[in-house]
Amino acid sequence: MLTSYPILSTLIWLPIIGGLLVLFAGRNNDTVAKWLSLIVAGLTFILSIPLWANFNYGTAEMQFVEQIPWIPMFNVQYYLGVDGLSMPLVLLTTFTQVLVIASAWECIKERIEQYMGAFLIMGGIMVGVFTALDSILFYVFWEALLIPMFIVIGKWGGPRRVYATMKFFLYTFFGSVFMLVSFLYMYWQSGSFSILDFHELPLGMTAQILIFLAFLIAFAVKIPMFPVHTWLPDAHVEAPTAGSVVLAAIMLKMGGYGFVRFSLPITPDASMQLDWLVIALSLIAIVYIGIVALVQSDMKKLVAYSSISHMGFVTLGMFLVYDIVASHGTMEGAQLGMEGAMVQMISHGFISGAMFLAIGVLYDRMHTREISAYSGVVNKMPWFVMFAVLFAMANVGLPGTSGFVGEFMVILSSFKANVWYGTLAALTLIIGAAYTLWMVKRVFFGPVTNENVEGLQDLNKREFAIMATLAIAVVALGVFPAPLMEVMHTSVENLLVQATTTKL
Amino acid sequence: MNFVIPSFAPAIPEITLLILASLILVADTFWSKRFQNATYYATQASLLVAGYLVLSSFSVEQVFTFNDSFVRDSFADVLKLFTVAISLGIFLFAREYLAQHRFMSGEFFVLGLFGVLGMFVMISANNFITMYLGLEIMSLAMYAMIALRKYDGVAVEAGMKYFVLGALATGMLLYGFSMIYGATGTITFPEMKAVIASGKADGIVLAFGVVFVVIGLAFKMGAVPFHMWMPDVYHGSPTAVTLYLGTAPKLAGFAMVYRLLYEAMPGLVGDWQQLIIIISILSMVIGSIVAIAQDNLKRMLAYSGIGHVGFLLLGVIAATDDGFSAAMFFIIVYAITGVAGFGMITALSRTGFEFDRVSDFKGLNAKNPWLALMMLIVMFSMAGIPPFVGFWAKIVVIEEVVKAGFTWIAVIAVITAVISAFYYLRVVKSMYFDKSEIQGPVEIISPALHWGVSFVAILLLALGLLPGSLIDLCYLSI
Amino acid sequence: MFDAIQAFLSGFLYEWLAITITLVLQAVAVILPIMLVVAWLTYAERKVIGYMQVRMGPNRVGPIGLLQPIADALKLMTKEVIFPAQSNKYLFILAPILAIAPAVAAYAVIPFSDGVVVTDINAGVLYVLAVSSILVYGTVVAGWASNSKYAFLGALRGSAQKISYEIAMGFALVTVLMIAGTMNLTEIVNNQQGGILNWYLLPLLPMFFVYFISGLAETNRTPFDVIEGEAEIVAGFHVDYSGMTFGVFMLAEYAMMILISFMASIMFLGGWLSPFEGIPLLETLFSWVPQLAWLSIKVALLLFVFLWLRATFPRYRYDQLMRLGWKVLIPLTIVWVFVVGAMKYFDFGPWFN
Amino acid sequence: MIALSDYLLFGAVLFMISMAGIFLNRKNVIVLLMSIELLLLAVNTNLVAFSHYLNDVTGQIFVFFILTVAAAEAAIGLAIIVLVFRNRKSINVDDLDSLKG
Amino acid sequence: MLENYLPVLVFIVLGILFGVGPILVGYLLGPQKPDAEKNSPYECGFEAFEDARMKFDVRFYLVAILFIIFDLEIAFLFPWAIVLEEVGTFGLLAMAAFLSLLVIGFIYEWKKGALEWE
Repeated sequence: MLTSYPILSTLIWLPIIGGLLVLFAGRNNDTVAKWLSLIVAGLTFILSIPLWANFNYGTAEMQFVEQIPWIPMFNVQYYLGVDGLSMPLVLLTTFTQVLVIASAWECIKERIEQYMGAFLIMGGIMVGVFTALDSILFYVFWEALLIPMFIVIGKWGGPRRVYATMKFFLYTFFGSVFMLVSFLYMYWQSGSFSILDFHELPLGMTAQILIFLAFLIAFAVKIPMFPVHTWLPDAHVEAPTAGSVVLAAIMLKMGGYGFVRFSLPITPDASMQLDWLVIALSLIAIVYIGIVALVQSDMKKLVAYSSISHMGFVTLGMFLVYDIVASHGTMEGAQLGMEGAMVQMISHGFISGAMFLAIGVLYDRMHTREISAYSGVVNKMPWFVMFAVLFAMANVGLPGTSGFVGEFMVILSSFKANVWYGTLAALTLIIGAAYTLWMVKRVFFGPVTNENVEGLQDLNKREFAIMATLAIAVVALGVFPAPLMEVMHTSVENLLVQATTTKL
Repeated sequence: MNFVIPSFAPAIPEITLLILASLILVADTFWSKRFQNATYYATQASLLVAGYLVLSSFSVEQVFTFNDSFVRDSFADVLKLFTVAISLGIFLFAREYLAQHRFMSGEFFVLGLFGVLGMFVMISANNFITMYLGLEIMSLAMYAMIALRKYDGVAVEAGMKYFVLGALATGMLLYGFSMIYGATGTITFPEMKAVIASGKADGIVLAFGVVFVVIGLAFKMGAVPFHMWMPDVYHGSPTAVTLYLGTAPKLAGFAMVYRLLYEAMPGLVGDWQQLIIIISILSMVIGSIVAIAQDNLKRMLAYSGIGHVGFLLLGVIAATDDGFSAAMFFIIVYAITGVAGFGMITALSRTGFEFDRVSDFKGLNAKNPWLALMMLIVMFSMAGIPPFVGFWAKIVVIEEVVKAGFTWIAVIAVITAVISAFYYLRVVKSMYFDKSEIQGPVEIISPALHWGVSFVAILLLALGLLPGSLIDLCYLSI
Repeated sequence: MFDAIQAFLSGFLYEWLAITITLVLQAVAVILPIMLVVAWLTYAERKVIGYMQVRMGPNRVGPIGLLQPIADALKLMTKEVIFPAQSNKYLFILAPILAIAPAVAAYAVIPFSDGVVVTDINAGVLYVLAVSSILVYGTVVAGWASNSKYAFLGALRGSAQKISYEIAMGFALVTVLMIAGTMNLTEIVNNQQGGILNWYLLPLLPMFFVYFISGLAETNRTPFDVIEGEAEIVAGFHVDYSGMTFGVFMLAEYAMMILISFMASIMFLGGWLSPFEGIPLLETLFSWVPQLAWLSIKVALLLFVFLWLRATFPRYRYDQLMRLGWKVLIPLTIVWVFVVGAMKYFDFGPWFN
Repeated sequence: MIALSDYLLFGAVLFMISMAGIFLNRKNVIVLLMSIELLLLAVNTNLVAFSHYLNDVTGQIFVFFILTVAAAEAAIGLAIIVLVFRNRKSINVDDLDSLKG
Repeated sequence: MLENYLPVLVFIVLGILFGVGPILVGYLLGPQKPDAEKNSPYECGFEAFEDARMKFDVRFYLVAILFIIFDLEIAFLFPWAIVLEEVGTFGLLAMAAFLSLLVIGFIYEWKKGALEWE
């Protein structure tokens, strides 16, 4: 059954309009602002479920397509649709929204209506990013997202928030403009801004390489990859909890999504030519950033670095395909890597979100994120620690949690490509375990040495509900990842074909 | 000699505007004592009349009159309509400012009206003389407007600077005109085009002429390296005048560029394109970098204006119909954004307090979140961040320059766009993240202004979401 | 006559030299009489005003004082020429020259009777107007060069006054040109042929007065002589001039008076035309009178009015003077331009055909 | 007969002088005004010369317009200079520096 | 045509000579005994207080500015008046429009008091 309403548009515009509504309705009334936001976010999530329910697994074609002319003069269209690659990300977004709104319930005191409104608007825009099939539309959503995020970090963030938010904004903006130029270049070549038309567009090698590099800058900043990652720890540390959650859980995925939607299909030959670059940067991220995470004293920063490290898996998994095809002549292993990368994106969305929420819970009570300020939290907050440890394990990649699935698939695949890749990637299991568990040990266990910790209250009902939901998601994905992979399967196959078919 | 009485019909809006402005000038001296706002309302009414006349005789084909010195086409009509619309906004904002700052004088409006007349003439010019006359009608009105506040030393100094450099620019332009006239033997644009195409004109003289014309244009538009006057003049002028300077004349300036470079000298693309490329790149770079160091918002917006001129010229570089259409769209959007930006400063300034420093905006969100939101829209639109219309403005000109094969210029353009985003963000930062240094609530002067500012800012958003028809309009009119 | 001289000279001289010498002779033939008139105009002025004020006027030097101007000239020549210490020497000398040179040069185009004119250029009116405008520089430069407050104030007032009235004068001339359709002075006169009614005096009567009043102001004559108002600013712009430098200013003033009278006669009073033209009896009766005589009579009459006004009118205050110029004369002339335009449109009277 | 190029050269010299006047002059604003007039004269020279050699009257008409407008411009310029003087008690170009930075 | 102007040149030269000549004569004939008192600028017998190039009423500027404008209008009227016959009714009307604008400016000046001296 196809839905009778334009489901994707609804998912985009409902939160945006709702957010504007919250801005006005909740001006002097926090309660209205909170509940209205929650209702909007919840409704959005509920409305997004049919996306999964009605999804056609058997095709790599775009589904739920909406297509109307937007700027006829330039052939820009309001063109939406999802396939197996983007649909899970849409769901992840709508799902996270609810948690984010709920998490801000009590900890934001100042101008809560703006805060809630900003997050709702962000939610709509992020759905837009994942569903846009017109490159200009995609770019509009991509950039528009910066505005609310800029405000959220700058206004409700920590002490160095202005620096962090400026850095965040300018880095991302800087990266994306090159993408815009390549869109314009391709429009000139093809006469269309449709991403699907770009997939078919034949391009010369030089053009491909330049476009690939432009995309690389844009997505590498967003994901973020090694040399351009420095905005992320700053932004994460200074952002309010919900901001960090959105950043880590969804915005980073936009970079990964960009690679599979743009780089690989549009510039397959350049990707093949330059895959060593991405792989090298990914491995550096996995190993080096993991080590950096080890020495962090701030919990949020630690999780931020761990995010970078984990996102390294995503890019690694995506670009292994060429080595595998080169050495084995088959795409089986490549499929594994690619799907692993996709799963890793979803699962990291849950896990990092959960980690940041957990840190947020502590921060709300203690107003510090220094690891050294905590000890023996388990004694005062047993429920909380139970969830937190679960998430930490997932972050490490313990079997049975979602973190395991993605990482395992990518590592397997990388062994297939090159033993050294595999070895280096596998190292992360050790490093990740080291920094995560060390933090767990120092924060949650041990004796209570601090009188502030002494006064900690365990989770209230709201927090419990959030944590529990996430825990279920993490475990469910860990033990039963098949539905997710089924959704992706056809699309990933199609993607691999596109990525390995030369355009020259 | 026999005189053929020309057809006045195409110039009816200009003629009407001239008559009305003259009448208001005289009437103002009679009624200004008793009815303070009479001139204001009369001015707005005149603009509406002029707008109606343009609209009611909207012309899709080229009509020439006055011995081919005046042309009426859809390009002219569209630009005129926007000139009128933008001027309406300018005067709306300016009135409150003038009242607050105690220099409510009918001259401001009358001069403004004459300036609009000059813009109309420029837009419709079809030969050098008409172009020159229009330019001067506009410029002279503006010189006077800047120095209108007689006892304000800074404003007068700004007027002086603008006058000297404006006159210099005009001189350069004229020098170029004389060369081109000498080489082609005509001052009428279509004939000039034909003569140049026939290859009969002396190439060296023409090249000289083109160089001077481009320099003159660059001066008038405030493009680097002829931009020195812009920050000083924008800064020194009373904000209401800055509002005027920074918006509507840009449309006319663009019309001048179009008529001169494209309608008259398309055959010399090779000569002027290189110059424009250099000017454009320099403008974008200087405009974006130097603005960072400015604390005065008007100064900052002046540099931003310089940068925007650089972007505008991207469309000119393309030297195609589409390129100029893109530039036209860009400049219309810029003018609207300018009205919103300067209008915001105008709206917030009070007696004895200009509200034109970036630091004055600190904590605006805490005091008046609605206005802060509006200003945020304006700033992001100027920065070219979607979904605001400024983004489309930038993207169309960049698209045209890419199409023309200058992808590397597009890359420079987007990098400067990123740099310039920094200083727009500074304003947003001040409003949202900083604590106010000024005690007391932010008063907006009147509901009319409040709604005016809101209308323009929301227009930026609305056009950003649905830019299609405006883009179509611009592309169909050239 | 001059053609004969030229022909004679070119017999043994270079062509250009012959032409130049002839021209110089012509010029001298024009300028010398004018200068003599100037000299005795000063005498006449004192006599006329004297009689109007019931006193004798000069009567010692020569019979009834007729040689007085010569005595005056000799006196001025033997006086010391003082250069004030703080003055700008070059400008100080330049000022009187700037005053006299245009007053003399303007006579190059004045026709004294039909065909008797040094050069009959077709932009005669324009030339006279242009040259006489230079006069104002004499005033300004004199006031500036003296570096004295009185002189400076006098110069400022003088220049403001002159340029103000020059506008009215210009407009008045325009109305003449509108009827005449030419700027050639000879043609202007010839266009007035056909009796006194054909003179431009009638349709342009107000303009005649405007022109004459402006002429008074241009030459700083009473009642518009605030520029040298001795009660306030002593002798105005030439307070620091003495001896012959002062004398040159005087020469210039009187030469200008005569020029104004010539122009007014030519443009409004039919120049050398007889007033009895077209009147059956009188025309023949006076046909023996040479054209030059008619013109001279007209000029003399106007000059007499100059003197008469001086004797009868008190001096205007400066604000009154400016008001008269800007608020009466200029509006009047503008209106009259419209009136003449209308006359032209309706081919009114004998003046338009 | 004077060649066209001589006129143009003359115009160019006038142009250069006026440029020098504008950019080198640091003392007096009035000189700026005069330089601008000179610039327009250079233009007029060019136009009249071209007009003569092209046997086309348009150039001279143009000159008429330029002269008129130049006068209006000078009027406004003078007015502004008067205002500057009243506010600053000086018309020194270097004193016009309150608008820096 | 241009030779018509040669006499004009001669007259100008003569005019200048008429200025220079008498001054020269006066200079030669008159005594030369300058002294400080005699050479001081006339100041009603007092010492000069200050520089004579003083500030003066701004109205003089105003007059100058107005003069520029009006004189130019006249410059336009001259050629027009000469060819009135040829330009016909259209020429008349065009100039009427032109003058009307001038009149409007004039009324404005008047009402604004630019023509008031006191």
